[in-house]
Amino acid sequence: MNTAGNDVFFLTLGAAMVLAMHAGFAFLEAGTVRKKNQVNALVRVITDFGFSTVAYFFVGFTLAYGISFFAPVSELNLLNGKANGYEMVHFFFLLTFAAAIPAIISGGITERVRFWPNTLATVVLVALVYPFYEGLIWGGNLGYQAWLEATFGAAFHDFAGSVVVHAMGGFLALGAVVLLGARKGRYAKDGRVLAILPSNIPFLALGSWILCVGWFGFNVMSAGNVEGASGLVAMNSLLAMVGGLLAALVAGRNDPGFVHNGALAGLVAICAGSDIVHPIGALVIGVVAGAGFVFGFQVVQNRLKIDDVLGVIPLHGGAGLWGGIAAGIFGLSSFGGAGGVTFMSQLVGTLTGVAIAISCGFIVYGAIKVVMGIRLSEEQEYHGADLSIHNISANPEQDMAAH
Amino acid sequence: MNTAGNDVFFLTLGAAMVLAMHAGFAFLEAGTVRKKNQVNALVRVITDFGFSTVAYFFVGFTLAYGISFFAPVSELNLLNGKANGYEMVHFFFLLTFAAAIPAIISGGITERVRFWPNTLATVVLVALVYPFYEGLIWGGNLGYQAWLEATFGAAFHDFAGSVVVHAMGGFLALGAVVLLGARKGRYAKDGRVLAILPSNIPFLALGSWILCVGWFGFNVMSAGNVEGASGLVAMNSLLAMVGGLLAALVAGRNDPGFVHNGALAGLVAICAGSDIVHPIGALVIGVVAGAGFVFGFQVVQNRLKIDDVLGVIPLHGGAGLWGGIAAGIFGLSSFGGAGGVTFMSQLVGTLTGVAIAISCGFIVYGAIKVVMGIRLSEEQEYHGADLSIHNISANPEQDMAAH
Amino acid sequence: MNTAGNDVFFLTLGAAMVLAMHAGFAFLEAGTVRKKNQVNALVRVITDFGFSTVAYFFVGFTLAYGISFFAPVSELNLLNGKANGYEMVHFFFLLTFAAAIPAIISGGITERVRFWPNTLATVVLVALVYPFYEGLIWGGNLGYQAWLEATFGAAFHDFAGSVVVHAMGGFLALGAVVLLGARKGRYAKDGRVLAILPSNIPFLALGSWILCVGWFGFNVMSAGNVEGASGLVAMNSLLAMVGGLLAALVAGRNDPGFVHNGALAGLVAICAGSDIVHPIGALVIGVVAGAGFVFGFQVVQNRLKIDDVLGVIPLHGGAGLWGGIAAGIFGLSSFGGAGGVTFMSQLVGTLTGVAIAISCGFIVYGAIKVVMGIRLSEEQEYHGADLSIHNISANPEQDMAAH
Amino acid sequence: MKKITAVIKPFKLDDVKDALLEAGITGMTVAEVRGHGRQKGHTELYRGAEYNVDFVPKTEVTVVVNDELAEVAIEAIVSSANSGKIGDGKIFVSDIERVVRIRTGEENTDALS
Amino acid sequence: MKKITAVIKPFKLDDVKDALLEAGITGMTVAEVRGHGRQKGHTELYRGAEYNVDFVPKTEVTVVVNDELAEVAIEAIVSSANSGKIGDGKIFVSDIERVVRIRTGEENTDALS
Amino acid sequence: MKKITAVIKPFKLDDVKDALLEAGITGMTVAEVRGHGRQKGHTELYRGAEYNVDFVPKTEVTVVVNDELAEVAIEAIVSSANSGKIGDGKIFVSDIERVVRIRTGEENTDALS
Ligand SMILES: Nc1ncnc2c1ncn2[C@@H]1O[C@H](COP(=O)(O)OP(=O)(O)O)[C@@H](O)[C@H]1O
Ligand SMILES: Nc1ncnc2c1ncn2[C@@H]1O[C@H](COP(=O)(O)OP(=O)(O)O)[C@@H](O)[C@H]1O
Ligand SMILES: Nc1ncnc2c1ncn2[C@@H]1O[C@H](COP(=O)(O)OP(=O)(O)O)[C@@H](O)[C@H]1O
Repeated sequence: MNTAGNDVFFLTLGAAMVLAMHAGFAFLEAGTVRKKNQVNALVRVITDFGFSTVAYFFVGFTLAYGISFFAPVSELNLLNGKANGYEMVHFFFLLTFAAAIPAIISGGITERVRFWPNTLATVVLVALVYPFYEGLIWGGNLGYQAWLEATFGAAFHDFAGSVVVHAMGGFLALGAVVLLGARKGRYAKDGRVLAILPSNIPFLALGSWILCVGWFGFNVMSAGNVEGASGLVAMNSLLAMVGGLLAALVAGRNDPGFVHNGALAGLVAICAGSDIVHPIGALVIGVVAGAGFVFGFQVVQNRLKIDDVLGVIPLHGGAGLWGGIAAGIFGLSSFGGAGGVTFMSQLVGTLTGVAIAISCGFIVYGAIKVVMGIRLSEEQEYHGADLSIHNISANPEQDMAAH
Repeated sequence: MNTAGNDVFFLTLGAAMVLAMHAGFAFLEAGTVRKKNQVNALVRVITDFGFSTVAYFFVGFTLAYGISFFAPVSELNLLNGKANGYEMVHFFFLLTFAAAIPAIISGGITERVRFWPNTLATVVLVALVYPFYEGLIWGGNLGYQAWLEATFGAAFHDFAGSVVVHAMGGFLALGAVVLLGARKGRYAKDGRVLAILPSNIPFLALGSWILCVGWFGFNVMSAGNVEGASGLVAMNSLLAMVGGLLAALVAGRNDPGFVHNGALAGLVAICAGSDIVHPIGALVIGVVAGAGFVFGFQVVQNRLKIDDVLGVIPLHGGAGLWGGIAAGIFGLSSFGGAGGVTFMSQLVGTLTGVAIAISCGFIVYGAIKVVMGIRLSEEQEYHGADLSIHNISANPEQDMAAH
Repeated sequence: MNTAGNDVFFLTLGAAMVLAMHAGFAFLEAGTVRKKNQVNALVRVITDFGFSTVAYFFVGFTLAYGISFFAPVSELNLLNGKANGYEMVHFFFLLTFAAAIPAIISGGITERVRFWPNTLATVVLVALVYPFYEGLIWGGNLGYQAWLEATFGAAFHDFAGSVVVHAMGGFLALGAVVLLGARKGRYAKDGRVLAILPSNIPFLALGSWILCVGWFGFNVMSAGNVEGASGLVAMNSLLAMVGGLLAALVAGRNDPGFVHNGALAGLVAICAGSDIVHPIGALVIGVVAGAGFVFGFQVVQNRLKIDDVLGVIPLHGGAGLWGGIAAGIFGLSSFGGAGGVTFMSQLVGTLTGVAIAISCGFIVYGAIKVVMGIRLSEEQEYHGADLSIHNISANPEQDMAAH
Repeated sequence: MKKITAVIKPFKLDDVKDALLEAGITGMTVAEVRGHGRQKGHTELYRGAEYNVDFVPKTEVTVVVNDELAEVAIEAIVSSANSGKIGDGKIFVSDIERVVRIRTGEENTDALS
Repeated sequence: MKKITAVIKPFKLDDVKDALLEAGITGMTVAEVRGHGRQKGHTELYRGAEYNVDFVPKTEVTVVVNDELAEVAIEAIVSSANSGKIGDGKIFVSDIERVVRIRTGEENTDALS
Repeated sequence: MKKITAVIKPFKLDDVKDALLEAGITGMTVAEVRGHGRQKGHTELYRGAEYNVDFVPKTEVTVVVNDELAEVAIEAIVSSANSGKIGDGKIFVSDIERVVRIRTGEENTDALS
């Protein structure tokens, strides 16, 4: 039996499932923004995916793992001594994670960001920033993990990317959102917070569902090969998702956006420790993440007055941070977990990621803002990104033509 | 080669596909109800899934199979002598079936059911009622299958749950729908039947498509391990689906709702015998199920005046019942089937399930009705479950804000 | 380890993913047509799938591969000496390709085609025309491939059907669209080309996303068994998709329809050579396909005045043709490819397919037009196919009832 | 002839239509509008942030009748659209000089019958 | 000045617009309405159950013109909106006392030209 | 009493509403309409093919006021809806004979207060 073929099969499905998650990001965003920005949300997510692929193929993946794809096909098929072109589908799988970075940020900056400056940020983040931290944690680069292990007794454990992917994306968004400023009409001069209502709850729910389902590829296939496939990872992902959605149901008083995003908060938080925590630990992690998201959303928007449209800072940032640390608690064998982690490594590893994310977010978006500007003109924002950038609306027949 | 890893891979995909089916249930329902109840349909389906998980994790699964998950992770990973945490992904897979019970019922009781009483019913059904019959049939509990085998020469064969899941859900809905009463405006005092039109055919179609695709996980992965994966199951599912949709096309005179639900009727009916009937038998089973659904829908709604909104009683109940019995006909080797079934066992096993479902439906919903009430107030129903329960509509920007 | 079980698992997922693509076709079409034709688009795609299954089961598959399914189940499970009913899931997988033929054509003829005449065409094409060419190329029938190999040094290489499926479908549509004539109001008498705007960009995008994700089943699972699963195929599909979408973004000036269809153009073009070209070759193939689609779309519609609603002639026809030929360029080892192809075989094989498609398209639709007519009456077209054929609109509650 | 325009609560439309039909008035035209009156807009909360609902959905029913039917029509509307709650709406009456039935070219009373 | 309000079949709007433009009338305002008249609502069947379509979709075209143009406008509408079938609609003419162009403050005839 | 109907640019609605409220006029009814005037329809391109936008979206605001308030209302609308650009819209004033408040049956001035 050809193990490599089976592993290619395994990762192809993982990659396809996480690719599908990008459709989920697109619909979650399209449903949450106002109708005049739906098309832009959809186009931005898919083109960000495209630019991410190019950036990660030519630069990012090599930076993180030292592998490149410039040899002839005959060699590529056996790269790293693995048959059936395993390394290529491995690239595909990891790319779908890398491309989640702009997809996450997208939900924060939507409805007023300019198209090409955002594309430039995407390229920089996926070519350089994300792979830097990814390489540190998953590529063993620069001796960072070795140092943590030597210092605290265990490396930083982030099985499927609570921190590497989600906290990174969520906190990169902080700089972007702050530098961009709030949408027109979001905060009144007298300090009141004005609501901007979502356009389409079914699209939002569809996006959330696609993300939830794809997430089982994100987590289970993070094992990298069939040998490592783990029922524990599947079950923990399930329980954290459920914990998140039920907690958000209660904390969010039946708000459909909170319920559907609460499931995602649970899934964000379980990535790191899904292979080591006990299922009941996973449920608790999810409950905290879901309730924390509802709470964090309101703090960010209403107290801090940061107009993070989809709430990606609490959702991916907050829950990712919590997940990184929680793996250092519920992963301990004293909590029924599999052990092999220490709280300190989890704390330090997580905070390192958050620090990189926050600083690079301000640097990258700040530089682009200075050089070319990142925000639509007031008039473009008023007419909506759909007409301003794409020259078409979400329902063109109905909105645009003579009847 | 690690077989356990491969089986975990197999069931993870099966579980993910059936998880996706819950999104299908959500959109099928959201598209069929009136617009003022779309949000509630979506939220109810996902939260029912959440409560089902908790109920099945702590009670139901143990009841059906005698397995629980309270040991430390190191033991869970090897539970039942199976490596890679197989039993946990097995739980996940079977949970997605268990959670189908409230998802099925949901389509019948939608547009007027109260939120929390419904949640309570979900918990009781998934913790107790469903696992009781499931354990009887699939868990070998109480010697029921042994008795059937001794009496009629074969155990009751329900490969993927035509009866265990679908007839159970469909006939549980009977009590719920009858006790709830029809939607306001559905039946005129003078006896006329008034139509309440669906809100969104594309959402309905999307739901149906998701269910169709996911169903191949439902059926094929019911083998439980890769060793047992069967091309016959895949092909039979295909042909029954096609038979159902084409028969409903003709019987339903090109009604899009009938066509898309007809495919599901075929799939419901083939679950039981998909591993033993001949492909042409599967086609016939599907044709009967699809035409029967169209016919049954109109009998239930227009003759019996039971306001089963999505037609879940004929769809899951009727086609499930037919599927259980049909496996005892087309599964016989005289019909080109694989044999190993008897008509009597199929009949008795099926009717047992239906009887349990009908009685427990009335008992559970009846008790809840008495204790706390199950129906929205007239005013809440008039304004719609979305505004009444969730304080938001399906298109908030358009419906709710000042422009 | 049971290899057959694993291969059944492999193809079941491949088949499920390509089955899902049909939902993609349905939504791509529903989003692009006018609102009054959405229901018809959805129903036509799913019923075409149904009729295709029947036609391919009873006739087409046997024609292409000489295999039929009339033996008892015990034999079917071991057909062709393969265990676990492998040949049956193989049928399922290949059927989902065959059924793509009417799904592709559907996008060209939509908004004015009659229902049953179209169904008849579907049956003829999937029972006879498609399997004829499929058998020639993939079934080794009539010695065509042997002749190519003898003449040009290599057989015609079409790994996943750029030509066998896509160019075939796209060029079959030519005859259908031309014989049907343009939609009322598409071309003014004075020669101006009048736009008919799409109804729903999110549905269009959803369709495209589903197609993109499913395509990885289309391509990777074309290996037929796990042994042959190839990371190269996965990566090449990814890069061609990305190339297509980015090129269409630029060439189409940010038009959301072009971007989302551009990804598909890249995927169409990579099918043929995905197992042999270098990833960078795949990127180039995708770029050419994406830009070519934008260009070809406008030529077909605005110059040639062929009212191919979704642009399936350039999308599947044009990009498929390009893909067939491109495999003969970028597949060469001098371009870093795996070799084993010759330009001439690719050219001849491709043009043969295109010639068969164009001629059979005119013949089949021409005959049906003469015998029974293929176009809705002017009044039916005016009211829309939804009301005319299905007696219901896309949003019945809103459009049809008294409020 | 008189034009009687009534701005009513949307869910009263069926009752108003029935009342008019009973009064022998079959011609009517209905439009969806939004209104502001005593029943003012109000402020709602979404996730802790405010939004204004400045206008309330209303339905506008217009009937053009012969002078002698005006009183009957107004009474039919008043009695059927009245829920006794704020926001029940208003009726505006104005003069119509001429009515033409497009199909036949008939005018005035003939056009209205 | 006169206000001419025509309730027509929606698919006739293009023809009516063209006819008015030809008659030299460029100012017009259009609204989607629903109507009930000789062409009554009707009962349809969905899956064996009834539902009422009480109102038929109509389009309301309003033009305000100087008195001397009223006749021309009415004729343009009658001839272009006429399909000879029931439900073609009606034209209502009433008096307008004053017209103001918002942009310039011009009034009456000036505002209309 | 006077009926003042203003066809304005949709994004000016908030300003007009505020101006009217400030002028002490709280009753108003708003409808979405489409208009054609000096600001004509135009031809757009979609993928190289033309389509016409014959009508421009407009908002119609109707207020019925006592005669003495008419001038105030018109001025409030003119000043708040004016952007100085073509398409700002028009105001039409006509006579209203009678007003009835449905809830109470009050008439005319009482019904408007
Ligand atoms: N002066 C007015 N001019 C135009 N429309 C009015 C006027 N007064 C009321 N309306 C319309 O009538 C509706 C009901 O009026 P409101 O004052 O809220 O109710 P009520 O008269 O029952 O107290 C308003 O929402 C508005 O659409
Ligand atoms: N008396 C009326 N008042 C208001 N609207 C009317 C009146 N009569 C007819 N209408 C409008 O005109 C439309 C066409 O009228 P109808 O009587 O059906 O057609 P016709 O006049 O061609 O016989 C109706 O649907 C309604 O909108
Ligand atoms: N004569 C008219 N009759 C009815 N509506 C009119 C008339 N003239 C203008 N309108 C309405 O007013 C809107 C603005 O008119 P327009 O002539 O474009 O602007 P302006 O008066 O500022 O030049 C039009 O779109 C139309 O809805």
